[in-house]
Amino acid sequence: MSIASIEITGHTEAVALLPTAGGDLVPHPIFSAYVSDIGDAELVEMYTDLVVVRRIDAEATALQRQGELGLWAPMLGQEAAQVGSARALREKDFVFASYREHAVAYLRGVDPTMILRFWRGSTHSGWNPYEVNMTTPAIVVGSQMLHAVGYGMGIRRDRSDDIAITYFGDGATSQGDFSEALGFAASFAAPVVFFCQNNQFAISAHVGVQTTVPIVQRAAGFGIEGVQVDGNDVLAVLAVTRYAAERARNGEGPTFIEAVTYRMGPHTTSDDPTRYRDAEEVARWKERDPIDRLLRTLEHRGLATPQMLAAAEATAGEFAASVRAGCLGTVEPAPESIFENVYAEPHSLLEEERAEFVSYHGIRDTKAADR
Amino acid sequence: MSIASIEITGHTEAVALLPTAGGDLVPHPIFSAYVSDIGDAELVEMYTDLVVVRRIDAEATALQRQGELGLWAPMLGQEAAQVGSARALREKDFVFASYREHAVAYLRGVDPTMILRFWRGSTHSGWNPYEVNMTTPAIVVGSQMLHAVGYGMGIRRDRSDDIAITYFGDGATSQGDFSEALGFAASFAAPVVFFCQNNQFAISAHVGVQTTVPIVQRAAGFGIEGVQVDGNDVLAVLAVTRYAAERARNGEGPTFIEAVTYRMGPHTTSDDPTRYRDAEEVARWKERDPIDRLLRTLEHRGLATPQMLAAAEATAGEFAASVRAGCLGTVEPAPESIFENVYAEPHSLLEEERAEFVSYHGIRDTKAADR
Amino acid sequence: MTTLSLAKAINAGLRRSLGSDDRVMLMGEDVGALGGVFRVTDQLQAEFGRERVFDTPLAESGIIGTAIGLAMRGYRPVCEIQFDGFIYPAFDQIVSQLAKIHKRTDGAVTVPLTIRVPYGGGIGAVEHHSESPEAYFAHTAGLRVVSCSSADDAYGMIQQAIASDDPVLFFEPKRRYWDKEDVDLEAIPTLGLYDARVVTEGTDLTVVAYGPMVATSVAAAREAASEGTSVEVIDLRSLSPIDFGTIERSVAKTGRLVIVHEAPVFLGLGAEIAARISERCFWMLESPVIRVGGYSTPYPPSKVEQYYLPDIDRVLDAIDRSLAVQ
Amino acid sequence: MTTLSLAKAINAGLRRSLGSDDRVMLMGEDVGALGGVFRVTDQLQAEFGRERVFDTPLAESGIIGTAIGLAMRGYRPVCEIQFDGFIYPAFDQIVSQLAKIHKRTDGAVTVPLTIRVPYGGGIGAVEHHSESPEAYFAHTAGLRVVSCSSADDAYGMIQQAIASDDPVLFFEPKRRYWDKEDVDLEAIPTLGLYDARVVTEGTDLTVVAYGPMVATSVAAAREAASEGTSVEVIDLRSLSPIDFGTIERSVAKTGRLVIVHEAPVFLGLGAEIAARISERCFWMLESPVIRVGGYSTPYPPSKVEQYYLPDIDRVLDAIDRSLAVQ
Ligand SMILES: Cc1ncc(C[n+]2csc(CCOP(=O)(O)OP(=O)(O)O)c2C)c(N)n1
Ligand SMILES: Cc1ncc(C[n+]2csc(CCOP(=O)(O)OP(=O)(O)O)c2C)c(N)n1
Ligand SMILES: [Mg+2]
Ligand SMILES: [Mg+2]
Repeated sequence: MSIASIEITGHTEAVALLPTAGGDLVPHPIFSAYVSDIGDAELVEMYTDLVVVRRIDAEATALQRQGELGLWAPMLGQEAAQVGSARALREKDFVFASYREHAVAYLRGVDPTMILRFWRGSTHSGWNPYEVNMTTPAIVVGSQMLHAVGYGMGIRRDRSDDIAITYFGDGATSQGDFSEALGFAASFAAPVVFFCQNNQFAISAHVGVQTTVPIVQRAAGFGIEGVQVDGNDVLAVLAVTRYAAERARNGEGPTFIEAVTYRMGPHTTSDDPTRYRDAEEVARWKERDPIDRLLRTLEHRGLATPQMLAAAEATAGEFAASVRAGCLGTVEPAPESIFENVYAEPHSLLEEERAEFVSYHGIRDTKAADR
Repeated sequence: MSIASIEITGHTEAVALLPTAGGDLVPHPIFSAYVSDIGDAELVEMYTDLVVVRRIDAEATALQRQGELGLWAPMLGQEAAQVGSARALREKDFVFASYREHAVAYLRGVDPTMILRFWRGSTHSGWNPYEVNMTTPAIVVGSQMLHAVGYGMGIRRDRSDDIAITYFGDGATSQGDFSEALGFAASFAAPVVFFCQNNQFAISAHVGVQTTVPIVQRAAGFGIEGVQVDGNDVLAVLAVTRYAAERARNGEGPTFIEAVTYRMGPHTTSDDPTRYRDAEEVARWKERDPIDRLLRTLEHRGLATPQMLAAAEATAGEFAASVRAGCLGTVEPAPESIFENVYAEPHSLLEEERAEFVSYHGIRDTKAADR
Repeated sequence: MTTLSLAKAINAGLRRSLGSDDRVMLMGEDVGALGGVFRVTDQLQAEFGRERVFDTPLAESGIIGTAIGLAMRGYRPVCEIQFDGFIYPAFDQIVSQLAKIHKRTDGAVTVPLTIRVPYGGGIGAVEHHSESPEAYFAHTAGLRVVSCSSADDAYGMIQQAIASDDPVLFFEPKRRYWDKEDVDLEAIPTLGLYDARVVTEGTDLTVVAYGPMVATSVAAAREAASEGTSVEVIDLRSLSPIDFGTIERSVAKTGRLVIVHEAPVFLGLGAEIAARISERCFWMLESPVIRVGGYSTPYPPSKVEQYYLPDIDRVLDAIDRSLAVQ
Repeated sequence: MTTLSLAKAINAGLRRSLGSDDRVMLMGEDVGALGGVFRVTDQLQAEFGRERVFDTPLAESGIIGTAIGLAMRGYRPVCEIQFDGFIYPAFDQIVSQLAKIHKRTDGAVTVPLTIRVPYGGGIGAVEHHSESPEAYFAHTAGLRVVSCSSADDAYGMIQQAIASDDPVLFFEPKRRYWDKEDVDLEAIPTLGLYDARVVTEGTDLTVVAYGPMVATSVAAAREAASEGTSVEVIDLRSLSPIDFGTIERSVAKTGRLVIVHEAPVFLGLGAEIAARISERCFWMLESPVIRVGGYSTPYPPSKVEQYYLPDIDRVLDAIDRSLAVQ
């Protein structure tokens, strides 16, 4: 590019703290400081989180196969990106997620059973966003970031040190709403963390269809700081998210994080990845598995004791069992629920329709009886 | 910003070739080469263009004041950005403009009278886009860039060395469609020049409302080269646009140009800029007038002879007179024209409505008669 | 009583809402220093500060999307869409988010957001500045859609819309912005936001209109009266929900109905009203319901807009055609 | 004759259009290697290459906006919107650009663009995957809107839509994608793209339906027949323009009309049909036109969608109610 043009330079390599080969943590001039409080106990906790959420995810996939769920969007491979970032948040911070942040929901305190109810088709939500400060699934790709920015504008006006964080994928970065969200966030210096899980795919479209340069570069064009992190390194993700959250709390405005990871499973249970990606690529990423990655460090520190591993498995097993039980025990909504919560205030037409609906179904039932 | 983040660096100063103080052209390591063919004759031609389009603009404003036009969007102050860029284009290149590119239209060969017909309210267009390879006004801010990109995708598939250029303002860069256009252009390496006239305002909103960093930086985030140019320097704009066009023709894809200029007049004739900007700012920019800027160089070269100046004025006067005459002589569309060109093929409902319309107006006329 | 133009009455209503509820915010393009291109928000930024009345970047989806976030944080944003034709970039945020969030969250989240839209033609504007997109929103469950027709009513309606816990699309008939009327700034609205109102009583035929067409219909009724026909004019006011009760009562009396709006007739509000009244008043109707409105064409260049827009003559013609059926 | 599912019939129609006109292109999310989430474009990229069948970035406005540019360059793009609920981000490009460009340019520019939209419910999907947005587009002048209901018809209709010089919204009833029918791959369609079709003849009552509700209505007619009622079922096929002639001829015979669609009744297609038929057939109608459709609520969670969607029983109930009026 000519010197008269703008060039993107500087260190764009993904931040990493957990060793890939072996040994102990890789020091980082900036980000190590953000996890200096993370000792053995915390690493074990995070390991347990990873194991638990992976098991919940697997159980959900199994339940879908058995016809208990209409659909499921597996997060297999993305556990570290979600666990690391969610652990950087405070209770009062608000999460605006997409539809794949099962681990984030779990860490916000959502009963995993409730996560499944959405995918079962029993509700459009599953939980009360205000009880855990996290929205329910946003299915329209790109729709939730603007909400996070507006919420952040409100935080700012409240002179509060809460922050908003929004999760989305690589594909979502192509939506106009995403860019508008970056623009509004910059213009209003909103305390928002944009957390992009670049899992390399938007259903069948490789990230290369969305962008020809690293997604993290997008932020700078809006005057927003961007950080790229190894999304399979739970500790690095925690550090980088804490860094972004701190900036937001300090009134330094939005930060964009690109967590580089990989969608190990299908887009959803109705997808067939063999049509668009080859086994080798998947195999290569399997070697970068986020749980193994942390495990190696735990082993290096002698923390990977049979007891610890068994305990993690046990916890995971309990959650899996409760999720299954909860799912099978779902009480489906009543037919009339269709008419509930459409409006907060009375609505003449809706009340009419509801009345007709109720009387009609009364009628039909008797009819059905004498048929 | 931390080293782990992306930083925008490099030479972001606006390219300039015409001296601001006096003397001859300022050499530029890259861009001087793109205007090496521009001699005295061409400079005089460009001067004449600037004078002519400014006069047409002034005449239109006057006609609006006299009630001949419903509205007018003056380009006062932006003449160099438009003349310089339009002169870099070939006949077969296609222009996707907004609503303020009167000078571009003039240089594409549009009869200025036709430009005014749109603002008079006599038509939604004014000319046949294919006759001059330029679209008619795009009123929805941000809507035209995607069309340019799609057109460019078509050019590429045709293996043609045509290019598409799209004009828009600083405000338009906040629209999601603009970012989507950058994304598609990059993804499909479309031969498109994005020409942003940053005239500092979107009606009353200063560009600072849209972005906290120079607009030119936006492009890099999409992997698109960006060049900032002094929009009041007609020669620099010509050079930079030729550079971008050349890249597009060579298959190097899109280029983004930010022409830094100033909207000297109101947003439109119904706007009142005194409500949102102060006279000093306007005065400061008056000193950077694009016509005076070129005139100084012409004077330095001894080209600003009374004859030349008089000739330019004369040409401008002729155009002004013909525009006025053409405007006053407008034949307004027939009432039934409402039903024309809604569809390319017959449409049952429209034909019914048209029939009713015609008979109704027949009826009403007689009625009116015996009232 | 103060005599105010429609625009100034809405301005006064906004001022009152801003003054009475600290959570109310005005946002949009040019609503700040400029006071909006129609000056409807004139002086409000000066009075309430840049935090409560502010200009946004030029992006309608961004305006509505961030307003939704503000509402989730507890605010009551009032968004201005500068012109009818510029609401479409926000369509996804309005239809898939604003309208559905309350239902999606099983009632946990309410989105008390008001979207002000100057709409309709008749002001000699360029393309995209004269449209009537209300039917798109009235067809969207989860939204409420209202339109004011006069200064006094608008003053109360805008406050009621802002006070509503549901999202409300507030359509303002831009060509009536300059029409003056006596407004009681102290009055508390007696009529509900979703009630229609009989503005002219009559016995021979009912005309239902809203927004800019109310004045046109009232003028037509006056002219009809001078020719001995008694026309009842109903100002619909709420387009979703529609106060069918008031229309039915009137039709029960007149047996004839004409519906007038600027939007294209095909699938315009008149379609729903005609369909429902034809069903419910099947035995009362003495002649078919007649719809008067825009044609199935894009809004035409302003030099011919008078041929596109319903006017007094077209309303009178419809009245004549209806009465001709015996 | 080949037996094909509706999805495969559309695939075959697309193949034929691609094969017969080099300017035809397919674009959208996942239409390439994956062949679309419903496999409607299966194998087409392999057969016609990445330049003519290609994946786009994930941005619906970008898809339609660039397709418009391609059309201006002389191409005939066929865009796939992955699901009904994801067409709204493109609403501005569709309503303010696609629909208006021909008129805006006084006919100089034509935009022969087809937008394929899998729509409707009944497949147990999550939010935004079961909507029926057709009325928004039918209300928009400058667009044409059609919906197929069966494999054989769809095969011809998609080719006609692509061949049209006007923009066409092509709504595909996703829940019928797997329904098989004999398709004559050599046949040249006899029926125009904008003509309705009588699929079941009858004398007592007329049912008008389109897309997914045609099969439901035909089944209801069969059941009604077994109870001695002769129901005529009309497949509307074109939602804009609507072939009112065919409906009027049927109502002239039966005197009774029931309209069925999945979209909300309020301002749905049924409103326009009921309004117009009530006006034109005022003296022929023996009972009020009845509309059967979705409720004024967002599409519900799939576990209760069967209560939201019109089904055979609800159609039969409407038929009974209509016949009850003497
Ligand atoms: C506006 C919109 N268009 C299309 C879809 C269909 N769709 C669902 S997920 C998806 C891909 C999203 O990819 P990405 O943003 O990378 O998130 P990921 O699924 O990889 O987590 C698509 C195209 C949608 N949900 N919303
Ligand atoms: C989508 C849309 N929103 C709002 C408007 C109203 N409007 C017309 S021009 C304008 C400002 C545009 O500013 P900019 O893009 O900088 O172009 P400029 O007018 O300065 O040439 C606005 C807000 C519009 N035409 N389209
Ligand atoms: Mg992805
Ligand atoms: Mg500007």
